[in-house]
Formats: sequence, C-alpha cells, structure tokens
Amino acid sequence: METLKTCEFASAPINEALTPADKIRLLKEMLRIRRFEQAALRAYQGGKMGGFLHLYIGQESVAAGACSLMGPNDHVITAYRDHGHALAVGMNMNECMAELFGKATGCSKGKGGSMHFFAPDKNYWGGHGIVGGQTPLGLGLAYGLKYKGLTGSAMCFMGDGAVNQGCFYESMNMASLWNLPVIYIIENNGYSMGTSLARSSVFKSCLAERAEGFGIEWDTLNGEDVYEVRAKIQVAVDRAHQESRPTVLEIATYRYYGHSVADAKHKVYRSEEEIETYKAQHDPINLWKARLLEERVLNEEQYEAIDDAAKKEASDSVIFAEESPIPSVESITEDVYFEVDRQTAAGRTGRHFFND
Amino acid sequence: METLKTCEFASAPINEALTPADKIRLLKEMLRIRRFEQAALRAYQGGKMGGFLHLYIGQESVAAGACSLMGPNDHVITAYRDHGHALAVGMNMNECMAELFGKATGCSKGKGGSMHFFAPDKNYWGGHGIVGGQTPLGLGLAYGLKYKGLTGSAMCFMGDGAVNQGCFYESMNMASLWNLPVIYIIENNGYSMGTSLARSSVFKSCLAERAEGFGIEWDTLNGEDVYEVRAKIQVAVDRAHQESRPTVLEIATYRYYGHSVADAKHKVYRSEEEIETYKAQHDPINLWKARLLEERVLNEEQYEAIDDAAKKEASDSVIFAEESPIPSVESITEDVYFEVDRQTAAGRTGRHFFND
Amino acid sequence: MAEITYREALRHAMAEEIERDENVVLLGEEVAEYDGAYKVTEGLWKRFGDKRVADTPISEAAFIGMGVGASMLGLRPVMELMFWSFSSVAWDQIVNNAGFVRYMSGGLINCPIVIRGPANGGTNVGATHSHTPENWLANVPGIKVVCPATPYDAKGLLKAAIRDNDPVMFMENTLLYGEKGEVPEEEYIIPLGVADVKREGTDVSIIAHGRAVLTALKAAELLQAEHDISAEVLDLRSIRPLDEEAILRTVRKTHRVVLVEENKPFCGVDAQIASIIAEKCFDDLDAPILRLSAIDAPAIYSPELERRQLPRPTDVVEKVLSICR
Amino acid sequence: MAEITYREALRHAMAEEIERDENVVLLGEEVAEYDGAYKVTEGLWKRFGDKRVADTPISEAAFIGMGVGASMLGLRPVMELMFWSFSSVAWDQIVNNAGFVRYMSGGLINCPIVIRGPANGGTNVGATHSHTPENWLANVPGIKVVCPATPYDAKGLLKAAIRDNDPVMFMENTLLYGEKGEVPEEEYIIPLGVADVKREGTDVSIIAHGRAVLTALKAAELLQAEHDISAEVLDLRSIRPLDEEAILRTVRKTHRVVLVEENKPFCGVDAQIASIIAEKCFDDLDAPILRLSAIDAPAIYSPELERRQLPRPTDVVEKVLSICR
Ligand SMILES: Cc1ncc(C[n+]2csc(CCOP(=O)(O)OP(=O)(O)O)c2C)c(N)n1
Ligand SMILES: Cc1ncc(C[n+]2csc(CCOP(=O)(O)OP(=O)(O)O)c2C)c(N)n1
Ligand SMILES: [Mg+2]
Ligand SMILES: [Mg+2]
Repeated sequence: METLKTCEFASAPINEALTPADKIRLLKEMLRIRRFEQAALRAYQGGKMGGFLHLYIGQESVAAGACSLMGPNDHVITAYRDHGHALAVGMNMNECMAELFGKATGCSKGKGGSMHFFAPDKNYWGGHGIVGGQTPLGLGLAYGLKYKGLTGSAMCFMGDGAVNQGCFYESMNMASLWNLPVIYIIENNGYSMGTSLARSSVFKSCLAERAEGFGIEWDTLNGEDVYEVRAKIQVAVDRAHQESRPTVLEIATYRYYGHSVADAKHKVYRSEEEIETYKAQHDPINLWKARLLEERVLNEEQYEAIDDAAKKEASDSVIFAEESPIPSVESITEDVYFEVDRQTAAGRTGRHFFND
Repeated sequence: METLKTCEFASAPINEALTPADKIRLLKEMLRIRRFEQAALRAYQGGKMGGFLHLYIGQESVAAGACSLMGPNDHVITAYRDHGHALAVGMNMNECMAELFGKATGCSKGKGGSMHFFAPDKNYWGGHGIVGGQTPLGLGLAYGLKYKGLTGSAMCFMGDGAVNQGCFYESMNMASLWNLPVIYIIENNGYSMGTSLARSSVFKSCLAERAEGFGIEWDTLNGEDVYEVRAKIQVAVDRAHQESRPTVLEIATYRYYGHSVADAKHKVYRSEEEIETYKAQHDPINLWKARLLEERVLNEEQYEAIDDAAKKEASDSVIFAEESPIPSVESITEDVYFEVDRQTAAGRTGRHFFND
Repeated sequence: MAEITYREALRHAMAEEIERDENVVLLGEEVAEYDGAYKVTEGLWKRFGDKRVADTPISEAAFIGMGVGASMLGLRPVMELMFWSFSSVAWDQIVNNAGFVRYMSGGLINCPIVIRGPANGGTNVGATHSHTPENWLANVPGIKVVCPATPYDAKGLLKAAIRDNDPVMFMENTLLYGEKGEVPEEEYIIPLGVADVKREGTDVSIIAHGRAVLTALKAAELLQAEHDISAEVLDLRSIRPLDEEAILRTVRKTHRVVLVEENKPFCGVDAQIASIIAEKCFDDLDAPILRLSAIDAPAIYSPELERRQLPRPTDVVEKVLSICR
Repeated sequence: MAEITYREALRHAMAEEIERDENVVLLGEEVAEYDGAYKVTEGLWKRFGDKRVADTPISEAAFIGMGVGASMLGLRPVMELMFWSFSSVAWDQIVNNAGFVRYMSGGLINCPIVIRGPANGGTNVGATHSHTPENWLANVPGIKVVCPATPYDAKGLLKAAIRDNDPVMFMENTLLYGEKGEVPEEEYIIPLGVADVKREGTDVSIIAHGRAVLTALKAAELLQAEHDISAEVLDLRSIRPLDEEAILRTVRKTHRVVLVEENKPFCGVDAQIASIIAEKCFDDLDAPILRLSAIDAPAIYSPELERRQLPRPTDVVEKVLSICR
C-alpha cells in the first residue's frame, strides 16, 4: 500500500500548493464547525430543537481537510453526524441552524433535522440516519460519475461502528469489480455509541484492512493533522480520478461530546482522562493553529478575529433560526412526490395521499 | 494458516481412523446423492414436481465428506442446493423425494419443496432459499451450542455467489468477536447462476481470504478428494470444539448440471469442454472409487452392488412419492403457528388467520 | 395490432426508453449476458452493450442503493430484482433511501428509479420466493407502486414509470410473462393512477390488481354464463397513486363489491380499498364488501395446494353469489 | 398497587423471565453495559451478567438471524432493536427466517424469539427513525405482533410473548417509556389476542393500539365533557392474533366507529380493522367507518409539525363529531 511518511505530509504537493489564504481558510472552516455546534448545543439545551444532536466537535480536521480537496466532480455523502461535512462543503450556518430548529428556512425545510442535511448544489448528498445505509449511495454517486464520463470521486464517510453493516462489504466488492471512484472514509473515533472498537469489531491491523479482501487499496491516517488528512485523501482522489479505482481510508479521530446530546454515559464508557488527553494534546484546531503560527501564516490576533467571526456567524444563525417561520401544516405533504409538487400531469392523476 | 500437504490428507488422523466400512459408507453416500438426484431430474422432466430443482451432482464429496465428520453436537445448515447435505446427514430418500413431489409424506410435508429440506433430529437445519440468508442462522446455531455449554460446531454451507451478501460479513465479525464455533464452507463451483466468479467477485488469492480481515482462520481445499475434504474440515471442527473459534473454508468444486433444471444456458456461459473435463478428470465419485480400488477396500463387484442399491433406493423413493397422498387443503394453514397447531391456550385465543 | 407477450411488452418498453433517454440504464442479476432469469431483458445487452445493460453480483442492498445514488445524480436506473422477494435484503435502501430522500432533503433531491421484477406466488417456489409486497410499499408515502395485468398495460405503465421522477416499484408476475395480448406499434404511455374497467357490468363490481384481474375476468364470464350475473371488473393497475374515483364510480354503479388479490389478507391492498369504500360508499352499498385473498399461510410449495391457495375463478364466483342472491 | 413506568414494567417482565427460564437471553445494541439506549434494560447486565445480557455490534441482520438460529435450538432470545426502524436492515431475517422457518420445515422447527424495541414517531428523529411496521409484519402469517399501550399491558404481554413458542414482534414506544401506571406485585400474564376495553361507552367506539390508545382516551374525555358523547375505547393490544370478537362486540354496541392509529394510512392496521367491520357489521353500522392516521407523509422532523402529523385528541373528537351529530 502506498504510504507517505509523517514528515512528508506538509510537503506533499497538494499541501505545498496551499497559499496562506488557503491555510487560513482551513482554520476558519474548522472553527466554523466548532462554533456552530457549540451554539447548537446551547440551543438544544435551551429546548429549541427536538430529536437527536450528534456533535462532530473533535473531528473537524477530517471534514475540513477532505472537503478542501473537492473539485467540481467530487462528491460527499455521510452519516447522521453530518454538520461538519455540511459546513465544510460550503453550506451556510443559517440554513443549517434553521434546520435544527425545524424551521421553513432550514436546508431541508425542517423536514430532515440534524441527521439529514443536504446540499446537492454543493455536491453534498447528506446526512443519513441509518448506520451504513449511505455506503451503497456513495457507490451510486461514483457509478453515476463514471456513467456520465466525468472525472470525479465520491467520498463516502462512515463511522467505526458502521463497518459492521453488511451493505458496506457488498459495496466494496462492487466498487472494486466495476472500478468505481468511491472513497470510503472511516472516521474511527473509537466508539459506536457506548461500545468501544474492541467490543464491536475484530480486525487485523485496522478496520480499513478489510478492504484487502476485495482487492481495494487502503490506508490509515491520523486525523488530528490537516496536512496528513489532505495528503492521504488526495492519494485516493487521484486514484479515483486517474484510475477510477476505489479506496478505503481509516482516520483516527475523536469526538469530545457524547454520541449524541442525550448520551449521559459518555464519561462512563470512556474515562474523563482519555477525553482530556485528547483535547489537550490532539485537538485538531489547536494543532493547526500552532502549525500556522509556526509557519508565520497566522498570528494570535488574526486567530481571534477568525474565531470571533465564526462565533458571530454562529450566534447570528441562532437568531436567524429563532426568527424564521415554522413550516406550514400544508408543507407536511410537500416534497413527498416530485410530480405532485410540480403539479405535472402525473402529479394530478390518481390519488397520492390517503388521509380522509 | 494451518495447512496440510496433499500427500498427507490420506494419512491425516481423521482419515487414518476410517475403517474399510467407513470408506465404503462414504462412497455409498455420494452414490446415494447422485442417484437420488438423477431420479429426481427424470421425475421433474416428467412433470412430477413444480418450482426449482437445483442439482448437487458433481459436488457430492463436499457434503458427504463434511457430514461424515459430524458428532452429536455438530450441526449443518445450507442454501437451496440442499439435497446432498440432506442425504449426507442421514435423511432417507423417501421423505426427500416425497417433498419434491409436494406430498404429505415429504420431510416438510410438501410445504418447503426442493429448496427447503429440514431434519432437526439429524442436526440438519435446512435448506434456505434466500442467498446468504442462512449465514446468520449458522451463527445462531453456533451461539446456541456455546450458550448451552456444548462442545460442537455449526457447519454453514454457502455458494461462491453468496459471499456477496452483506450478512455474511456481519456474521463473520460476530463469530470472531464472540468466539463462536461456526464453520463457513464456501462451495465454490465457479458460478452463481450464469455469472462466473470473475464477473461477481474481486478477491486476493481466494474468497475465503476475506476472513482475514475479521481475524478468522481460513483455508482452501480441493473438493474432488474426500480425504482432503475430511482432513481440512476436521481442522476447523477441532478448532470449533477446542477453541470455540470460527473458520472459513473455500472448497473448489463443480456442478455438472445447470444452476437449476430451468437453466437452458448452462452450456453457453461455460463451455461443454469445461464440463466434460471436470467429469472425466475430477469426478469425486470416480476418484474415490479409484482410491478405494487402489487401497483394495473395494472391488468392482461391490461397487456395482452399492450403486445398484442406491439406484434402487432412488427408484423406490419415486414410487413412494408417487403413491403418497397430496396434503389436505386444511394443511395449508397448519404449521404456521406452533400454538395453533398444538391448540394451546395461546393458540385458542384471538384470531390468527384472516380469510373471510 | 400485433399480439405480443407481457414479457415482450416489458422488453419493448425498456428498449424504447433506453433509446429515447441516455440516462436510462438496466441493472440487475443476470439481466445482461444471461438475458434475464425470466428472459424479460433478452437481447438487450447484445443490442445496447455493457454500458446500458449490466449484470450485478448477488448484492441487492448494494446495487439497489447504487441505483438510488445514481438516480440522485440524474440517471434513470431500471433495476431488476430477480424476484421481488429479494427486496427483503434491500429493504432499507428501498424504503429509507429511495422512499424518503426527497422528503428528508426538503425536495432538493429526486429519485427517478424504477425497481421491477416478478412479485407473485403460484410457481411452487416456496414461501421465501413468493412475496407480494405491494401493500408494504404502497404504505410508504414517497413511493409509487404499479401492478400491471396485461401486455398492453405492462408496456404503457413501464414507460410511464421510467419517465416518472419519483421512485416506482413495478411488480410483474412470472405467470403472466407468457400471456399474450394486443399491443399497438405506435408509442403510448399509460399514466400511473388510472384504473381500467376491464369488463363492464351492472350487478357487482370485482376489483383486482395483477394476475387476480385475469381470475376476476374468468369469474365474470362464469357468472354471466352460469348465473346471469353481470359483473364489472375494475383493474387498479396502479396501487399508489390510486384511481379512487374509478373505484367509487363502479361501486356506485353496481352497489356490490368483491375485492380480489393474491396477497395475504391481513393489511393487503384490498384492506385499504375496503376501508375507502366503507367510508365513501356507505349509502351506496347493498351488501357487505367482501374480500378474497390468498389462503392465509406462507406460500406452500406443493403445486396442487398452491393452486388452491391463490384465488381461483370459482372462489370469486362463490363470493359474488353470496352477496348477489 | 405500585405505580411504575412502562419502561420499568418491561424491565421487570424481562428480569422475571430471565430468572424463570435459563434459555432466556437478552441481546441487542447497547443493552448490556450501556443499560440500553432508552434504559429499558437498565441494571440487567449488572444483575445477570454477560451470558444473559449481551451487547451486539451494529449488525442487525446478523444478530437477529443469530437469535433466530439460536431459537431453533431451543433458546428464547429477546432481541432489542434500538428502534424498530432498524428492522429494515434485518428484514429478510425477520420475515423469511423467523416468519417462515416453521412452515417451510412442515412444523419441525420452532422459533420462540421475541424482537422488541420502540416503533413510533413523535420524537423528531426524522423519517428514517420513525417507522411503525406493525401492519407490514402482521401481514405475514407465521408472525405475531403486539403493541402495548400501558405499563400493565406492557409487562403482561411481554411475559406472554417470551413464553410464546412463535416469533413475536413486540412494539414499544419511546413516548410511553416514561408513562406510569399501576402494576401488581404478583405475577400475571396477559394472553396475546385479547383486546381491552379501556373505557366503556355507548355512543361511539374508538379503536386504537399503542400510543393512539392514550390519544383516544383523552378524546373520550373531551367528548364526554364537552359534547356529552359517551365513547367506548377499545385497545387492540395485540394485532396478530387479533381479538376480532371484541371489535365486533363494541361496534355492535355503539353502531359507530372511529379507528385511530399513528401509522400512515395506506394499508395501515386500521385498513384491516375497517375491512373486517365493513364485512361483519354491515347491518350494525349507523355511520361510515372513519379512520384517523398520521398525516400521509414521511415523518417530518420539525417538532411542532410532527406533533401535528400524529393524531391528536382534538382530531379524534372532530372525527367522532362528524358521525355523531
Ligand atoms: C442500522 C442502524 N442501527 C442502529 C442505529 C443506531 N445508532 C445510531 S449511531 C450508532 C453508533 C454508530 O457509531 P459509529 O459508526 O462509530 O459512528 P459515530 O457515531 O462514532 O460517528 C448507532 C448504534 C442506526 N441509526 N442504524
Ligand atoms: C438474495 C437473493 N438474491 C438472488 C437470488 C436468486 N438466486 C438463487 S441462487 C443464485 C445464485 C447463487 O450462486 P452461488 O451462491 O454460487 O450458489 P450455487 O448456485 O452455485 O450453489 C441466485 C442469484 C436469491 N435466491 N436470493
Ligand atoms: Mg464511532
Ligand atoms: Mg456457485
């Protein structure tokens, strides 16, 4: 398997090509994710939303690094822990926060909620609640790209628990058999809900190695370093673009909060110390900030300004969400059928809904 | 991975322990399968049955060899190509043929048909029509054995096409994680219906190697030689009994007929020559017969007698099936609910069936 | 007009749509090189090549999900399930992804997929291979369900389904593949959501879908010939969208109704039809609404008994007589 | 009698059955060390240990199938689905293996499994997490389906389900877990197939199951207080087997009926109930059978709207008034 040594990540061509502005943008994207989610958490605790809220905090470098590699035909799809990817592909906080509040101005008009963010115009295909269920969809995006003759890729993110859903293996086999440019990115944060990796999976050296049995290239990487994330994912993107071959990547990362906001036990199934160690020594934002300070691309003042902007964007988005209208009752039956919404001939023929 | 060299198969302890009578019994079991299926084929062509008929002919050494290793707590489950395993665990031809004829005397009272033979009293759990669907059931048998504190194994047979059903991977992970004594035996006959292995799967050296990613021991073997089948499966049985660990085995074998009797194209997707070569050089019955002749355990006369007995048993079973009664119309709603069949209090409470 | 089989009608529909729209692609097990397990796609791979017609591994969850993903990008995949029974291993992809992705995205994403294949009992392949999930799928808002009974309908409805921008579950029947019927040379489309009066009558309405329509028609002939009862036969054709008006119209005309389907009774499609009629035709009915479904057990293998398990024309006649005498 | 929650009632039922029968084992995601995602199994792992209560990976197809296989050997697995919605990835194992193995084996094999977990909307978790598949599963002969509405019923029915020798699909509701009710100390069992008149009345029957029973009871109070209408509320409790006699009895008593459920309308359980009543109470009805179901769309996330999507007491009142005036 192709690998790059740690020292080389910063000097990988894809990272060498970064301008100072690019590097700062990466910082900004990570901060936007963190500040957005912190604001969302407060709003959740204030009773402003329902359902689940799965925070991505701690894992920001993965989505920010990966999505920074996207060209016009590179697509992203993920699971329910989807705010980070959504913001990283360029969604604005307003539509995302409004979605959490269940408002008509939300990205899914209040229909999807936290687990179901979408922005097809930004090549972002969600946000999927069923563990592993997005893996065949990622395959389909890659198939669609190839069918259309486009040079692109489909990055399909998933958790370390999701690897135990069977459709992932079916998808790997098909991706390899048909030479489809899908990149499965396992964000291994060590836990699926309250179950540690060791209690859910058996593997050789890592989960990604399971790809070996399907003739698929795979690699592991440390998610705390944006350079490493970008360098190694770019290898997969190049493989997708140039050879139309799949890749499976496993990224070591960590979530600071519980599985969801409702996870009261997250300091029982893992130690406080474990969490604090990660925050202190492996925080991707701190590490990237330190890098940029070291590279003299950034100074403290600039950092504060960027962070303040992210915080302001987040708090503004809360106001936007608060002030946005609740969707109308009629909207419950909108967006069910395309043909009905557009009132095409097909949509006007026969009965589609069955109340009364 | 533990392997045995070819020359050692005959002298593996499990084979050394075979008496001449045992060896002849193995021949007899294989011949019983072949003659049973040939009779079934004729009856099918004569319009005596409906649905599918998937013949096992060519693969007899696998079921006969494997099932000859079964002790009191070793269990077997397989897919829809299930006649061979059924006879090999000791089912009689009458109940099997009657099942094909849809008669009340069939092993499943005419309810299951060719794909759904069962004999739980002989540790035989079917006969399953949905490709791959039996793999979690095999896991469950192994789990049940372990739960009950029994030293046993669950041999779960499957095809080379079935490896692309996701639940197989989920099952492998659980088997490995929970140390369950299941043995997945892939009968690789080179085709899933009209699709060759190369058109359905990508793998490294073989399909069984996919087990590597789940920390499971695996091996491949040549199914044409009964000694090899027994020697290598015994390794897995020992592992199950002694370590309560799973194994994945892949057995090279071949089916002489089409996927099912309805498969008109089976000489299109594979060459006549391929079929004839296998029959001429790799037929497991011929090879075993030759061995036994060579070992002077058998002579031609005895062979004929055994074969004649198998043929007679088969033709008698056709008569038995012909003469057996069709199940009653009332029986359609029997065997749906245990409680209703037994007319327990639960079975007599509330409405269970909804015609009229 | 030429007489062709139901199978050919389906094949022609697919061929025409492949030619018409470059985004149409056929995928499934054995659909290409093998010409289809039931020969529905015979010749299409030869004619249109690997890109437009391709064989998949036995991985329904992955390939159905793949089709859904591709449809989100604008392809129009026509996916064959060798049997609709095998939808059981792709259920999540069908219901949650095909069915809900438009809704969950607030209408940003469409899923113009067709999933097709046979959904029927009666061929002695046992309980695992004889599912008729039209009721389960029509329960799901976001999904459309079609069950054609004749070659003419099969072709016109399949073309409509392929052009439809919503996910359409298209349920065929292996026992109908060889049935012949008149199909015009000229292109035509049958909109989803339009039922068809397959036989006019005045004394009783028999409402059916899929192969049960043929059973109903045979019953109607027997009723006419032997009992002088004039039965109207309404073929639903499409389950969702549903032509409710046609249902109400025929019931209000005849005042008596028997519902026939090959599914199991509990919560079958006809439970829904009955509940609609019971509510909306309360004052129009001169007799209770009767239902005839498969005998309520898993599909039995035994050929003789499976014939008995599914509704027969004589069973329909009996039901009708019980409310027309 | 002590008041305990629905959650505790379920937990007590499982604890008692674990103690009573060494073959009972609880399996599922997070049921053991984490005490259950909804804390239904809280404390059971500590109390009974690894053998009797175990956490599975996120592999529903494998672990449900494993439970089926183990039940064939005589174990009585009680499998938790964290949400019944996740049955979509184990559908084949549930329907074909749990549902049909007894039939396909001609009665040689039993499958005494219980699959349990919450099946409900109303908690703003979106369309993928809000399935109510009682109608799909009750469609399958071979499967039993239970939907308790109160702590008392939850305990008695779960104990009956665990002792039952057929596969029982046990559907709970996250919105009910915290509801309290009286539950006796002494052991009791509620047989499957017995409905319960939760409130006597004379003017109209409201038939419901699951959480809709509470909605119906609130509606009945409003009807009494504000409209002087005496509504009888029948709780089906068990969907299959079904207490058809109780249904017919209440309809024949009140001559008017409104059916309420939280499922989507098309082919919901109440379609079946309506079709039974329409056939068997044809001469008893003084008004059309009305149904009230969830608004016919995938479960919406927006909390305010999801409250609106599910039947509310006032919606029931409105339905009742439309046939009682
Ligand atoms: C099929 C299915 N089973 C169970 C769940 C419930 N569930 C949601 S997230 C989750 C844990 C997933 O862990 P992992 O894949 O590691 O992702 P992470 O939460 O760590 O991002 C579970 C069990 C689900 N949504 N879908
Ligand atoms: C889930 C599912 N998909 C498709 C089928 C149809 N089918 C039956 S057997 C078969 C081929 C299986 O091939 P393999 O696993 O190699 O077994 P073999 O027939 O060679 O013994 C197919 C596609 C099925 N029964 N179940
Ligand atoms: Mg994780
Ligand atoms: Mg094969």
